[in-house]
Amino acid sequence: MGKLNSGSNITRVILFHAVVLAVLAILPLFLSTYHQKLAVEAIILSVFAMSLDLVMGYAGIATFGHAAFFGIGGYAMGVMLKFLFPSIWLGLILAGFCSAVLALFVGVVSIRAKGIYFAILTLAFAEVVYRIIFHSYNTPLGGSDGLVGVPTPMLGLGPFEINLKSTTNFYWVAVAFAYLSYLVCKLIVSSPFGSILSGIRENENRVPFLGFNVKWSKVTAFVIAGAFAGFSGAMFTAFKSYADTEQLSFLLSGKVIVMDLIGGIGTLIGPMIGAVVITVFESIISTHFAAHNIIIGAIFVAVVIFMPKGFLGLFAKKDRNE
Amino acid sequence: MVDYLIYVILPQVLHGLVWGTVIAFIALGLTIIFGLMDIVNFAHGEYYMVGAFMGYTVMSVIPNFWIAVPVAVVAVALLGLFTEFVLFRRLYGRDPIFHLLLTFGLGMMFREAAQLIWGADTRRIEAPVTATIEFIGMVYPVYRLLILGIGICVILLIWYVLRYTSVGAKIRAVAQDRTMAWALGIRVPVIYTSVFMCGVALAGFAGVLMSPINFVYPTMGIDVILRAFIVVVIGGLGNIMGALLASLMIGEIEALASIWISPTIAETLVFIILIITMIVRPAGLFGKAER
Amino acid sequence: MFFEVKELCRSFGALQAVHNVSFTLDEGTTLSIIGPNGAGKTTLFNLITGVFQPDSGEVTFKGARVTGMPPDKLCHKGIARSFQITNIFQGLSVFENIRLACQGRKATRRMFSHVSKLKEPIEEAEKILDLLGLLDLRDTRAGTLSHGDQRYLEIGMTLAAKPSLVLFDEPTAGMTPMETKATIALINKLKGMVTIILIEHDINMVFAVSDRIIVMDQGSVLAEGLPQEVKANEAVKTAYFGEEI
Amino acid sequence: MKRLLAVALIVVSAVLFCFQAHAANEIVVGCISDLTGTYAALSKQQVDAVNMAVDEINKSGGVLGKKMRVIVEDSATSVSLGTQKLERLILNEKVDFVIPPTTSSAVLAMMPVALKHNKLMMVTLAQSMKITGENKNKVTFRCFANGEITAKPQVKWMMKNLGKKYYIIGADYAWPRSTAEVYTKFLKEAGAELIGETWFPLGNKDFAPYFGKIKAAKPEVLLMICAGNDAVSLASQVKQYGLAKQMKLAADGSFVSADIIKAHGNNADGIIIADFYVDTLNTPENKTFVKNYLARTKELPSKMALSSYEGVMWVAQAIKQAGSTDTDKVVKALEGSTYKGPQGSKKMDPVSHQSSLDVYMIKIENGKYKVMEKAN
Repeated sequence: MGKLNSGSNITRVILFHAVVLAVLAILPLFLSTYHQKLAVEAIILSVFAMSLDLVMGYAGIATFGHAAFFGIGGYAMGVMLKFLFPSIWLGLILAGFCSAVLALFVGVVSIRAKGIYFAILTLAFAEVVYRIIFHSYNTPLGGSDGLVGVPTPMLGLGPFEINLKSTTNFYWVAVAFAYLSYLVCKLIVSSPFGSILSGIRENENRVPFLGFNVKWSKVTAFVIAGAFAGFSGAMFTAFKSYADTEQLSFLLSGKVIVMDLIGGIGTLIGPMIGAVVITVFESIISTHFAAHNIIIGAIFVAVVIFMPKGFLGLFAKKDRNE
Repeated sequence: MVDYLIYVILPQVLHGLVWGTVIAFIALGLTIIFGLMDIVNFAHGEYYMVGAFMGYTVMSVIPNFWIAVPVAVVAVALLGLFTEFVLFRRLYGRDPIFHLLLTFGLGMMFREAAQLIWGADTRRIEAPVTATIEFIGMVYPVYRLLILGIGICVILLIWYVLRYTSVGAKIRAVAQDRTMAWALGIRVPVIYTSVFMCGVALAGFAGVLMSPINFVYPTMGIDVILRAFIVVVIGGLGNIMGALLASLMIGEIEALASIWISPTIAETLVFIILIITMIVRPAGLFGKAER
Repeated sequence: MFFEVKELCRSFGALQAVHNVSFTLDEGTTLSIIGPNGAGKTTLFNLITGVFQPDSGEVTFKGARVTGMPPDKLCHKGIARSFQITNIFQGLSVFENIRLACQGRKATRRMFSHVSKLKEPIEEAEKILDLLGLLDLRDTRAGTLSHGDQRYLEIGMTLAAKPSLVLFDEPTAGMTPMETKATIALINKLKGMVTIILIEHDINMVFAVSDRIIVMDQGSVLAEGLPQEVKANEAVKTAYFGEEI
Repeated sequence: MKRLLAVALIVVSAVLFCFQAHAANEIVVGCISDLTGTYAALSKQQVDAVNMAVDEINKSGGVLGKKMRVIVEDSATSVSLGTQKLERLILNEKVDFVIPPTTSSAVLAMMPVALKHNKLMMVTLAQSMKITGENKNKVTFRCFANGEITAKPQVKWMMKNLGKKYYIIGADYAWPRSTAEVYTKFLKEAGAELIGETWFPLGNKDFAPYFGKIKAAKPEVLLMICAGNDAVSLASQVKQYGLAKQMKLAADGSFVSADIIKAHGNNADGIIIADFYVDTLNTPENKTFVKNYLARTKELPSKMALSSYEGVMWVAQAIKQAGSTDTDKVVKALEGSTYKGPQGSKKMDPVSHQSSLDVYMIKIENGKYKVMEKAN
């Protein structure tokens, strides 16, 4: 990390970011509308996967209920756009707020539990949320039918307005959204706060003796991750025009863990790649093979056995001292 | 008042007891496997499913339930042996999160494979006993009481094996301190493999036994796994007695609560109980403090 | 009084791990606590640093009551400790270990700015690495260091919080004689700059660095005094030195 | 080696990803089906029936001189995958119309997508009232029954033949709830007394705890609303606990639909349903249909299979009539049109886009459907 100081490195990093962004920006010109749509979905989910990495990869807290924040964000956006005010910005604010508040509550209540117990607690909270919304039949949320028919509004940027009904426009917005989220999360993990999180991951018992409050550091990380999950859920709803209980289900919580592990945790960019790979892969495999779950399941198994550090781990240089 | 007690409360208590035993059956293997090797087996429900399908297959050749049960149990144990030997063995000592990913993928594969082999239809296995008995104003199927009986026997057997036999002592030693046990000459890999086999075989056993009540279909594992997890966690992961008591508790709470409140709320209540339990006792109701 | 422990008690079930322990400490002095294994030395440290809550008794630091305060608050007040069993961040580099420790003192300020912009902690961390002689290893993963270097790192992390009172729990545990010598030199260098409480088994080291010595046995204070007084104490001799000297 | 494998995997997927079949002079049917998950069994019937309809059309010379072709996509009981597949079929495969899956929530989410791309959807399995009710749109039609169509004649028949005190037990999610609302509405209108309701969670395994309450309420008729494995479990436990001795049993048609009738065995005997189709329907058209379907799949057709078959046939008829596959023209042709299929003749409501259907009162006997009478 200390190396980030040197000038040539910064230039290289900036150059690298610029190239990646440029490639992402011109990509839709080569993609059909359907592939663009798939890409938007994958990009939005990549932010979700990245948000989990904050708690799982950096703070070392496993959570099985991350979908709750994604789903709540989605419903918040849906309610905002459909019933309150057609503004993506307000939707994002509401989504981030709701998810963060939920994460704060879940975090404060359950942070005392460690390891797998914390994970199960978050699962239980997520299931309660899922059930409440699933059975909210006869409310505007639509219960198991989901909140459908969410309108797609214009995205106001000062004097400009972007028409999000165009998939290509939404694609660019999604790329910007993901990139900004990445930058913010990158700043967080390379801040003093991020160091505390790595400290907690490496050796939770020592951290308080260095003068840090472990509980609040963890809760803060959990809330930040929850808020980002909420943002991505909100974008998902804005893009797909619906919010469904599926977005809250424990199967999605499981899937996002898989995305992170496949990409390689503790790297931020790894989980993003993992999310894109899984989303695209699932789409392809389910179209071309009848028994697609066997193939996807086998890939999970193979990743665990052969690539424990995830996809990024394959290409990373050998650890300096191993 | 007395009438209310006898005709409303008492039958519910019985339902809760039977249902609790059923949950305990599935939860037992889960908790034993976790207690010994720290594997969070998300595919446990799929072993349960395979057990049921094996029973179904045997029944379609030899229509005798009491032959189907042992064959299915042995088949699931062999499947357990195979998966442990080929997959789980490579992961011992690694973060439990990898077990989660592995079993998550394995579960997907099993479900889809079952659908390919047996098809997606719901199958039925006839109960070997179809009689019912009258019991405090309630007609009660004998088969359920039979499950209750078998369940109690199996639980006693497990308890006996773990507590009073030398194998049990070895297993407990490995669960306490794997390295030390190994140094003392206990062959840890053998213990791991056999306990994993027994754990999933229990799930398979539950699968066949339950199939006359719950029927047989590829996604049946998903329907039970969450409930089993809750029970295992409330009881304290790895704590067999805890899992048993928690199963009975959850069975009774659900049965009794449904007298007064909607079953869906009763089901959500189970999760809320889980949350409260873990806040008050973060290592489970009957668990030791942090491991 | 700079630091005072008054009638501290704690039992685990029937075992009285620490029983009525009292002592005082002047600023800038070094106090060693010795005693056989299981005498309650580390438990005493754990009570002082907020790992366990005492059953009764009081700890005061710079005139303020700090009994049972959580470790992070104590750290802000200026009390830091090291551990008997190496307790470092294995997966982070040596430098990151120390820098993390340096930034703990000022808890929340600039919590979200980039770490490479934290001038003060970085400079301090480098100073400490220099003091420990670990500067060459700064980018090495801590988990791959030799045992002795890990012990140094442990000490370094404790010092990084710039405490005014340091509790060292067997800093030389598992060190080679050469390394032990270097550690004695280091602690001698620290003497006067900070107040030190030291748990140590190496008797030579204890007599080389201590101003006062407390001997503990079965949870209680057996003897207290200047090094030579303790050396002369008959009770101590039979209980402790009897076998070792 | 591992790197090489990983790269190879990416290359292969990239190739597959870009691979597109180009439709030339043909009419393409997109069939989205929940082939994995809870609805796998009946979704297989959906696919079989759609294929069968298309084969028959092609054998008789196609539509407008063009052959028809089916593209099947698995939506795996997932809303997000369902909408994704719909977009793929519309945008990449350029299908001409779509037969959507079973899951109501997925269909509801797909409807705005279809409308946006102006692509016709013929719903043949999803039951939610909202599809042709509050959420109806221009391009979505349904030839499957909704609760209202079957509930009305069933309530009339039950009031006459079974009794006046009702108890409803059902799974707690949107479809059974909305169906129950319809029943309740008609029951109230007919002057019946609804003395209790129990809603159990989806995937429930043990129903015995609710039976005490039901028995205590002493209803004349127990009306059961759920489907799939829930229905199979509920029926078997209702039998085991001898509820039939104290009350009459009635259910929504899906409770004993053909995908689970074999699993029911004799447990469902005596249950009264009202439904628009069962395989034992005694008409020559149906006999031919059942024979062909049986020959093709070795299974008896369910109402889902019939509906999917008729759905494709009906759209094909509308395309013929419109003389084009242009969505606007086909929609015009479908609205108010009539179609005569194996099940009988029916009319598409021009406003709600819900097809009318003949409804029959059916009793389960020996694990088979016995058609008692036509009810409307």
